[in-house]
Amino acid sequence: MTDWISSMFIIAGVGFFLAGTVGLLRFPDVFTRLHALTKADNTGLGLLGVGVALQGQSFRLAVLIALIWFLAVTASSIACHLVARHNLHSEEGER
Amino acid sequence: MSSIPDPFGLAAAALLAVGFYGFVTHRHPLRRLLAINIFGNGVFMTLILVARWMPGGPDPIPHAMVLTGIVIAVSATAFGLALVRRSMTQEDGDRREPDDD
Amino acid sequence: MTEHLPVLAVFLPLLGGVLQFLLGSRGLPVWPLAVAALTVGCVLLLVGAVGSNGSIEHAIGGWDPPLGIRLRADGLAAVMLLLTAVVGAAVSVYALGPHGKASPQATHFWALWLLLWGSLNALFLSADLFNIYVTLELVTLSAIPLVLLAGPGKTVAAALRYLQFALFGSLLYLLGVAITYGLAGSLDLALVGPALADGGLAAGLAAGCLIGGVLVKAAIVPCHVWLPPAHGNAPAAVSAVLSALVVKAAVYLLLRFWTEPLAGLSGTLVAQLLGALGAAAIFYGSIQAFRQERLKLVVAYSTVAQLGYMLLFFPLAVSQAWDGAVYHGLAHGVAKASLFLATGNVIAYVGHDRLRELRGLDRPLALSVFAFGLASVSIMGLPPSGGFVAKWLLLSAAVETGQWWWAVVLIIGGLLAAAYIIRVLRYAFLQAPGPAVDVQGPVPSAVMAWPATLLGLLAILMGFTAAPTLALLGGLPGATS
Amino acid sequence: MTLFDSVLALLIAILAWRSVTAPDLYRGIVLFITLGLMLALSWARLDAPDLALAEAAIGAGLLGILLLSTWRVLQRAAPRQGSDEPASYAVRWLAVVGSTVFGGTVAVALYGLQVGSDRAGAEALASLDLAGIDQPVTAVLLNFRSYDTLLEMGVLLMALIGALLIRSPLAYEPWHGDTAVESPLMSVLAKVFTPIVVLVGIFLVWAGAYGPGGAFQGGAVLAGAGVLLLLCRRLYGDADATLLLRGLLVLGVTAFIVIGLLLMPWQGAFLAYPPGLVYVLLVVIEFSLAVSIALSLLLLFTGTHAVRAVRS
Amino acid sequence: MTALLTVAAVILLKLFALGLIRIYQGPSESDRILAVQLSGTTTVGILVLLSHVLAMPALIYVALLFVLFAALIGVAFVRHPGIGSSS
Repeated sequence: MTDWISSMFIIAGVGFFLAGTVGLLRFPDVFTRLHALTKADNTGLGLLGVGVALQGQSFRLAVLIALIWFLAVTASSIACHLVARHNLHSEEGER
Repeated sequence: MSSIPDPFGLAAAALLAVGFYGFVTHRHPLRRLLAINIFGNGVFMTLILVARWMPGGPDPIPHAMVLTGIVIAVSATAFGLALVRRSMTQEDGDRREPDDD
Repeated sequence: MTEHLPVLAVFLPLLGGVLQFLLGSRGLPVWPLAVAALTVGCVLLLVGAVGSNGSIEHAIGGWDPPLGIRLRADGLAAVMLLLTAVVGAAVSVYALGPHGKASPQATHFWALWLLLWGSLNALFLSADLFNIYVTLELVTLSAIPLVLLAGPGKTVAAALRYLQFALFGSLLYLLGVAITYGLAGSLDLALVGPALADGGLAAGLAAGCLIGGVLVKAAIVPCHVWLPPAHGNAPAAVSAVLSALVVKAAVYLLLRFWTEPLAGLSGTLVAQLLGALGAAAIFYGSIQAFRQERLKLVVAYSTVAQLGYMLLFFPLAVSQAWDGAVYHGLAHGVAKASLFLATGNVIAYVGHDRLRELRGLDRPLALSVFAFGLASVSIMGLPPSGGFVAKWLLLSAAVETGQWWWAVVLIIGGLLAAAYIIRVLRYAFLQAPGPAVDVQGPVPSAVMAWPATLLGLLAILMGFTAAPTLALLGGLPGATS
Repeated sequence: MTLFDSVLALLIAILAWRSVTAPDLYRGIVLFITLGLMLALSWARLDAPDLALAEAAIGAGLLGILLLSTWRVLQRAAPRQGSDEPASYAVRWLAVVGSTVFGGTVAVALYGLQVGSDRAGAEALASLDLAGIDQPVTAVLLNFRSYDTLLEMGVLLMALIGALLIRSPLAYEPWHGDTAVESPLMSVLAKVFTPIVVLVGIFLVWAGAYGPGGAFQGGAVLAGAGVLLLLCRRLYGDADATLLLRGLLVLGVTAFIVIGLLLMPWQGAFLAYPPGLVYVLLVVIEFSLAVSIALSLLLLFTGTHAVRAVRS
Repeated sequence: MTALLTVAAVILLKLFALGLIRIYQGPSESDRILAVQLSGTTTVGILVLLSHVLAMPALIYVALLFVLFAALIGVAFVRHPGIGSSS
């Protein structure tokens, strides 16, 4: 039962990663590509983490994975925000 | 006794070859430092492979050597980057003289 | 007590340098001089002990090889330690002139110089391939900042180039260490020999990487490009140390490896190749030295040339060649340190070192010019001097083994050295009237003039001290005679 | 896993190749950072989690950030200097041939390497209970081959002195176009991330005694916390160092040497620890090393003698 | 189960390889750094999977370090340091 649920989570997670990468490659400009990164990837990572935590069956592992996920979400949203601002400003500045 | 041929041996050789190529062909000091670091990673991978091929578990001695090597490589590179910053932002136009080779 | 001396020889200067960095300019110049004096004393005791009892070993941490690292003071290590102590003492006294006053610059000089001294001792005493890699990096990374002390603006390009070559060379060396460890399962110099002698491709590659990496560090043609700008622009005391000791350390490693871990390698072709590199270095360095317009660059290119002589050991490879190559290293170290210190005095006095404008220096700088002349005798290999003894030994080795072409190289090299030295003397010192002056400095004080002179005298005296020194060295390792 | 390994090895080769031959500097740096990610993965695959940690923290992390910052400086100082002149055609072809031969030789030699079981490493694993510490790599670093580690700290110190002598610090100051400074998220980053980074760093130092981790990985992560504060303008590089700061910089190497020298008369060898005290001494040494490594790496990053907190 | 995790890791690695196209093509500097962030997240995902497959709990810490340093790289990209006045 656990195996089954965990497999579903992992497959879904990989799916989100796939979507994120496709977005990164296919979306037309920086700002739309940002979405690929912040949304799809972090969702994918979260699902993957849940799947592995279910497999691992250890409290410590679950906490660590949760911490990683939290930090990844925070880090990528902040980083993307900063890059977006930077891009906006440098485009104004140069062109 | 024998080593298992695994793809990482080729990766190590590739890192070494590419690093060597970069060191020879680049003139820009920062890019040379990058090439040197890539070469170094090839050396480290060789060490790790040697460690892994020991029967009875990974050999800790090459691992310790790699750790020492990484710290040395990074501190030397950081020093080199400070030199690069200095040499490339110098106002008095410290032109590098053409090599005699 | 005796078995602790190698440790003290490394850690007295190393700890002294670290504490100098910690204390800043407090304690200058008493503290570094005291450390230098202690180090010299410790090295003399160690050399004395090696002379009377043979080699001394110290297993660090009490772990014997192959698990642990061994310090080993044998004959070769002892003579190199002695050279370092002699040149180090002279340079420490000389440095009281330019770096004696308390300042951030002086703090950095003394800290780095003591650290470099400890690193060199560590390198000469190490008997472990990987540990030698770490000590090589120590030597390089204390030498490059010393070059920068001349003022970053002038030397940054030279330092950058030096760093790139040094890093690449040591990584190549490390690759050799990695493969050697894979083959031998050990890093101790005495234990890896059999595995490297098996003649397979991996052993050949390991030996090639070890030799190649050290050649890059030793500034042997064609890897010499970093040496002249680095040695030619550093402060005088630093140039002396770099030319006399730092590049010598790399050549020392070549001799060490060839006679110990690589002794089983049947490498006549490699030996002739190394000899050819040496010959190329002699010719190229001498010709370049002849063409330079700056005194310091002449002396720096002379180092490129003189290092080549030590490589002539490899094709000759008999007892006399061993003695000759090592003694050449010692004699050149002393003479070259003297030359650089004397040159430093010239620059301190007239503010530049453009050869054609250095006229009539013999009157104001009599002592330094005298030192330059004495050291030049040894560089040219004229009797009676250390350089003469060394070249004589190499020459007789060439005759003994019937390889007359190396004798030709030796003789032409001597003539070329005479040519560039006499050119300097003619331009710089024997043409009246006085020199063109950029920035008139004071006449160098006694602490700056005498170290150069004493080293110059020693370079001559070494023509008479060959027997005890070579007895300490103890003959070609593995040779029956 | 063979498929995974093959893809990974192929990616490493491609990334290295692209990084070296990238047409501009920035692309080279970015690809180099990505190469670091892949290297850490491959080292995890090769049973070396310690080294994966080190690569993540030092190789890809700190070095990547330093490369990016240096690139920014160069870009600002010499904007036209986009790229370097490539080497001549002949040189490049010679280099291609030379490096192919070299790489091929290495590959053939590696695959022909006969690794025996009679090795120093086997002896190290067998004498672990004498070392006073269970984690093999830490035991080698701090006990069996502690001399290397001690000298390596010397290398770090000298690289730092060299960087200080050059006087080209990285100065993070506001100027036109530095849009990140006024972003409110910077303070979130400083407040949320810094404590976590510091905790992870201390944990890694501590973990070195029984699992992957140790003074180098932990020290590098602590240095990362300092870099984070610098980037968020909570810290700035300063010219004057206090005695305390210098003391912390040389703490690791000094503790090592002093402990070794003091115990030498009793133990008969340098850096030999008495069996009863070995664990305590190693923990003391490990933490002093970590402090010195963290500070040295941070100052190597800024290129200044000291860092100070920004008073707001 | 391990088989599934392994397959997932291989797929993620291939996605990483696809992301490299964006790093190489750009066109802007921001695009490239974003692609690096994405490959960082992918690597974290792979590490989480590997830690279970290889039974190496330490890889979780490697993943943690990558997350932390990915944030730092993002910030370093947008800051423009200068050479400070000589100290």
